Amino acid sequence: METSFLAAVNVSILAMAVIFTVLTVLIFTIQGLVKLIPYQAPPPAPSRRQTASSAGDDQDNHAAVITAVLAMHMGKSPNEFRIVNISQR
Amino acid sequence: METSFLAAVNVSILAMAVIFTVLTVLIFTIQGLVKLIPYQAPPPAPSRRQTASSAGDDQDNHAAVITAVLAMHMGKSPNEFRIVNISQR
Amino acid sequence: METSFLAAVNVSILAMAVIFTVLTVLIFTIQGLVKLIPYQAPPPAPSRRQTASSAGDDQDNHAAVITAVLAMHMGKSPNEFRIVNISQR
Amino acid sequence: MEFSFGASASKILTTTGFSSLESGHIIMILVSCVLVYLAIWKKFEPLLLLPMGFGCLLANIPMSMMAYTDSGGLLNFFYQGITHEILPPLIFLGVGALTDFGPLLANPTTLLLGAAAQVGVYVTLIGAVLLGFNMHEASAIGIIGGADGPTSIFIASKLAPHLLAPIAVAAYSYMSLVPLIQPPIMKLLTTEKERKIKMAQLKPISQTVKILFPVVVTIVCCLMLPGVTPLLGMLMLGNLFRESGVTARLHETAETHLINIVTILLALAVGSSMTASSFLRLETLKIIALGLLAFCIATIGGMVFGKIMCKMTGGRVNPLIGSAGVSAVPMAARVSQKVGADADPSNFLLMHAMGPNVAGVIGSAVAAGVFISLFGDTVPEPHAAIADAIGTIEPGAKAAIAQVVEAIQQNH
Amino acid sequence: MEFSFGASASKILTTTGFSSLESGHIIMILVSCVLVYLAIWKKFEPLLLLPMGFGCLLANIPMSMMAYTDSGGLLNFFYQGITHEILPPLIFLGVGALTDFGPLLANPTTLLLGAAAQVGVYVTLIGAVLLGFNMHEASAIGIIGGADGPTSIFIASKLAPHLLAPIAVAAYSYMSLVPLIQPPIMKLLTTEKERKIKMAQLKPISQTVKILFPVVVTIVCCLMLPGVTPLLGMLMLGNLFRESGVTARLHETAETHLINIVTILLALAVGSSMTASSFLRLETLKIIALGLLAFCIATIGGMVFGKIMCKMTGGRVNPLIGSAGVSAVPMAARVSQKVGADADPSNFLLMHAMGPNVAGVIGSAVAAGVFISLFGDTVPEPHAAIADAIGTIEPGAKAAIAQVVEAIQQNH
Amino acid sequence: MEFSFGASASKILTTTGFSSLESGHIIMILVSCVLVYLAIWKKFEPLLLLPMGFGCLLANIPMSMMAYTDSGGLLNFFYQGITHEILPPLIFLGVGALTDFGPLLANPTTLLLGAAAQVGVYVTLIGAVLLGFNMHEASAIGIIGGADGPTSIFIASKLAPHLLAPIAVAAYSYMSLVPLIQPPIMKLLTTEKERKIKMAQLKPISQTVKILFPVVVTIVCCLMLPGVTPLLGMLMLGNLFRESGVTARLHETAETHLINIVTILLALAVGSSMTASSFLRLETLKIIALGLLAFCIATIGGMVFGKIMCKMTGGRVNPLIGSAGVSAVPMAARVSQKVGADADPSNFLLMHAMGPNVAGVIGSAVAAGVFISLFGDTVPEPHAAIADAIGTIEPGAKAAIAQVVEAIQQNH
Ligand code: NA
Ligand code: NA
Ligand code: NA
Repeated sequence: METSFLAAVNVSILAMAVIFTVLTVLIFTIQGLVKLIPYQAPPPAPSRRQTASSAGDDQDNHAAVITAVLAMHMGKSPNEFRIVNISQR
Repeated sequence: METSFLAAVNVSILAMAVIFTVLTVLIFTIQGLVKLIPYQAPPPAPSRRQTASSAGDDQDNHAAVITAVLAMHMGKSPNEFRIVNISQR
Repeated sequence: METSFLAAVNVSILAMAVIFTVLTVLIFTIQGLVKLIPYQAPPPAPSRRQTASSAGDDQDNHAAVITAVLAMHMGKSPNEFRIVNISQR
Repeated sequence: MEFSFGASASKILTTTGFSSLESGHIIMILVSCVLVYLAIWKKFEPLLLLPMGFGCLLANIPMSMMAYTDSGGLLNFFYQGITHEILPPLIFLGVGALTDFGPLLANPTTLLLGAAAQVGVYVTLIGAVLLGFNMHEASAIGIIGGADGPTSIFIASKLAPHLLAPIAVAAYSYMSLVPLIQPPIMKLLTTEKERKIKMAQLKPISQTVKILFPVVVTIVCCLMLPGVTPLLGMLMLGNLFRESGVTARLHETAETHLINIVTILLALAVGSSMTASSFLRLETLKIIALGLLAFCIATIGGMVFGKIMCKMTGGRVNPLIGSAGVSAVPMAARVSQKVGADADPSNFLLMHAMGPNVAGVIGSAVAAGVFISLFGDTVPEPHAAIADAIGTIEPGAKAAIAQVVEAIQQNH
Repeated sequence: MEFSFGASASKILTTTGFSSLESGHIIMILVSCVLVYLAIWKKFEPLLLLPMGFGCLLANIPMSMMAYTDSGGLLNFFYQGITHEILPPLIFLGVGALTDFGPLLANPTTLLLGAAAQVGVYVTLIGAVLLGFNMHEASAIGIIGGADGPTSIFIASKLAPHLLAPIAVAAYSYMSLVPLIQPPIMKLLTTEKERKIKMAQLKPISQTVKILFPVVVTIVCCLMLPGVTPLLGMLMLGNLFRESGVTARLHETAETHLINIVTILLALAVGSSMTASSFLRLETLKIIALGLLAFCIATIGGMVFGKIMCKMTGGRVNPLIGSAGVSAVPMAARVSQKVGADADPSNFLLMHAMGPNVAGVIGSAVAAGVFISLFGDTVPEPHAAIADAIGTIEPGAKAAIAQVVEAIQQNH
Repeated sequence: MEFSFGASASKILTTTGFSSLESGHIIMILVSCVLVYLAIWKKFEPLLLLPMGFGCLLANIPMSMMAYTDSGGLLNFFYQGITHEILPPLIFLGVGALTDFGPLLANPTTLLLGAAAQVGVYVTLIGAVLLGFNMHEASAIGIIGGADGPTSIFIASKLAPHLLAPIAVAAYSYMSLVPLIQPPIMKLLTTEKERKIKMAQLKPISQTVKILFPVVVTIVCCLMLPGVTPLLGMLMLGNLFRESGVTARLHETAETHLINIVTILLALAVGSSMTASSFLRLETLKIIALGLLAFCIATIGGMVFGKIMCKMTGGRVNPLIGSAGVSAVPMAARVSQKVGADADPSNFLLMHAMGPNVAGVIGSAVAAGVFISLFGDTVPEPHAAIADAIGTIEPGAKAAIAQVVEAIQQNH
């Protein structure tokens, strides 16, 4: 009992040391990464509301995707219905 | 042929007896269960139309889910479009 | 090297011959099929715009499907919301 | 190896399928085309018969290594899922997830209709014995009358694997033919007045009972007939996923993509067992005849018991729901509805027929359990342990290993 | 074989489950019902505990051949997926696909909270040794404190497969009990003032970093502790599917139907290992007690380190997020949020607690890696190669093969 | 075992990956990062190359037991799906479910373009032989020119498994590079006038023909070249699921979650075969060079035949659709569209190019069939039966069993 208890304590101390070592290495790696590659706010998208044409373009794309998805679900041709009303923020 | 025919008849009678026994036990068990735990009508849900605030809340939730789903389909950020027009019954 | 090169050339010529043979057989089979079973335009579907009731019917179907899909995503009962605004083309 | 033009050409010619094409192959390819035709244009259980027919087509292309006996071939791997009884229980998991036992719980005595329809199983068994099949084979053939594909495949693979192909084909074909087979029998056995009986609305069932039901069925039935646990247990687990309300994810997967994947594998595997040597036999014709008998007798059994229930309840049970006891969910229930509505268009029997319909699934699982109790090897043979472990081993190799073991024992 | 009525009837009677029903079976069936009850009505990790409890039910129906040791039985096949360490990594693939490591990346020092919570693993290990378990068993028990089901199952199946059932049950049960276990400890160890600390908003993280993170973790952690590669590697691959933005199809499958299918198989397999002989032992009670200890100490470990971080940052870290380091995602983070909001309703700790929460997953995977390094057989034993290859073989057959090989060697 | 602090620490140190890290591992980890980079940021077939690269990463972490040769390791299990030729056919099932053969049926002569593009396979084969590869290896390398991932993996695993990794990487990489490789060749071989040719609209095809097509292809092609049945048969079954209209459930599963699951397993398995010893060889460079040659020659083959068809039809065929015959669906067809639109913006070749594009898939499957006829072991070797049955067995164990059998035979 005595020896196995000591063994368990040994293993535990060692393991905690390894865990902290590994995770500390990981922390520094992540901090390095985050510093190297900082977050960049995406360029402000041109206000979509105003530029009707581009918004329309995008809306068409979205509508196409949704149409396809719904068509899949309905097992019908995408030609048979039309999506309206996705407003762009 | 004679013996195998008799064997088949024996097996058949026995098997039908077992089946009726098993299923009768099951019937009594179910009847017991149904008697023990009778059906209770769910309490009437509060009418949603009136409580505008909660409806708005819910609508927001729905819109969020749909937005997420569409975002997934479009491979775009959910910030780029907005769902309108889910009317609550 | 010499023999293996010749072997490779032999194999190549033979294989191309087999490929063209197999695919030519396939071409003739397809051409036969297409001739035997010509395309027939489906009978003109009754114009949907005019017959408002049938259009409404269809829209109901679509709405039901979408409702079910959304209900699945929201983990809610389909009775709790309503789809509007799928315009038929 | 030589790669002269002549040698290569002759190699290709001798390895075409034509070089070893036999009349058996051609007939089986035609059979496979018939199955595909029935699946697509007659809508005969297409989810099963289409891949099954296509598997048969692949298996009968000579030298394609796609028959179920071609060790190392693709369909042989799928076939392991039948041999080891893995695929049918997984199908039943999905079936349970798709099944609403509510109508059965609202009217539990309809379980007896599901029991009565099993008479088709036993009359067929006796018939099969009279036609010269042994007891194991006759049992596997009889279970066609259970009108449940996975149960038939499970029992056939356990008791008479050499008859798997015709049994599976017969089971699924007749299930599709239920709308043709049953109505004449139903009309013959009932009066116009009986067919017009309207049944009282089913009483609602507490969700708690719906949740407890699968657990109770598993305990009651599996304790009495342990052999059917893989089938019935998985059926009930699937239903528990459905009713518990806390495992929506698992429920959705079990009833859609999991059952679909398993269906593809199972149907291809069954198809791969439709080789000329296993299918083009007199036995196949006998099985197809017996299968029809099984469905007819099962329908009669259900109808007769339906009439008894009608009498005993003082005319509150429409005997037409008895025929739904054969299972073949949900076709048989729809047939009850239709025949009832033919007599009186305002008669709605569908929900009432769903009770015996799902009872039929439990009934034939129980019937399967009886067969396993009687004929199954619940205790594995002592020395086959090695052979079992390496399940994919072919007979030749099995013999070799047995020889090794024996030789050692002699040397000791 | 005889088929007289009497002989058949006696065959059926002797093959009912009742004929060999023992008290152990009955107790385990009750245990299984308790698990199903907890899963459905108490919502204890229902996705796992429901099929696990049902698997236990099936395994304890006598002669059903559904226990994990019944070679050739259905659940024995699923159990191979645990023995061969296939299912837990696939679960982790789905977990990775479901996990957003953003909060961890925004505040990487919270990884230390995930490390500190592992103290529960080691205190429990020491406790287990004191209660008489050997080192391998104690390690497997200790990892319950990691509060990660798949990690616990992975380590248990590797180091102490005979304890798999109680360890899995304890792990998932206590994960469900986190909302009850943690709050008293959290309140005991913090002052009202500490609980009211509001944390600064997390800074946004570049998508590139989110993509690089799984690759970096794999390289860094797996190089140091190769044994954990199957678990951690698959976790990170799932996350890469999620963040890369180019594998939406694979991401969706990994986080839905693939993880669902694997969950069904895994939970049934674990349930099938809950037999009377493996579960109704004093050890099970010890493990359940030790598991509770593990969760408590893990919570304390996280809290104490949280307080240290609070001090070192001059009060900018709310120590309540420390308890989330035990993992049990996302319950532990919600507990942090709730206890914080109890002190000050305007305090939103959820996102801050998600950092240590997902760090806890990595932390216990690393702890598992240490155990595998110390006790795992990374180099397979030389002569076990044959036995390994035919993995489904049962002990008797293994002995037979060993005997064969030995006999040959003596004859030479 | 000793658990003193020193002994434990040394055990951990000796079991880190660093202790046996070799330059080969480091280089392969870099290679894996390049693959992941190409998949994510260059969108090179990310569904395949991302998990493939990640599998390579895992396999090259020393002592992680994730290489394809590590018996009992996770990826070794997945690799069995390649060894036993299970995964590529299942991928093809999904590809068939995703493919519309309509454009091919509307213009069946485009099958000849799919045939002509196979010239890339054979020129490469000859080149490979000249570079010192043997006939089997050369065939597996040549098939890169077929521009079909699953076909390449299928043939490589059958004829030259030791070259699987570089062949798969080359095949998928060049498929992604089709938009860079093809246009210059296409412009070189056509005149401005030819590129401006507008093609007549495709005539509509009866749904019945679309349904019969997969059955007919299976019968015709597989009878002539039975070895390709697993690939071509499953491709056609998937297409039958799609076109039959009665198996929507199976179709949806085959084209989504089933193909996704199989893709994950397949790509990880291929990645696990990218070990230093199998990849860092002169042969890899040769294969990469030959692969580029294969794609270029295939493009030329298609273009030349396109020009012939243009001449023979009196200028009604735009030769640009010839290059689509290499398959690489749908990229090559898009390239045809783009190059055509560059010459005349009102020229829409996409649908016309889809014909040869899907014909290319059939074409390379047929080419694969020829190789299997010539070099495949359609008849398994007699004594390998045991070894086959226990497929996961490693070479050492195989030898042991052989030894056992031999010893017995001598003792007799
Ligand atoms: Na039935
Ligand atoms: Na943890
Ligand atoms: Na091609």
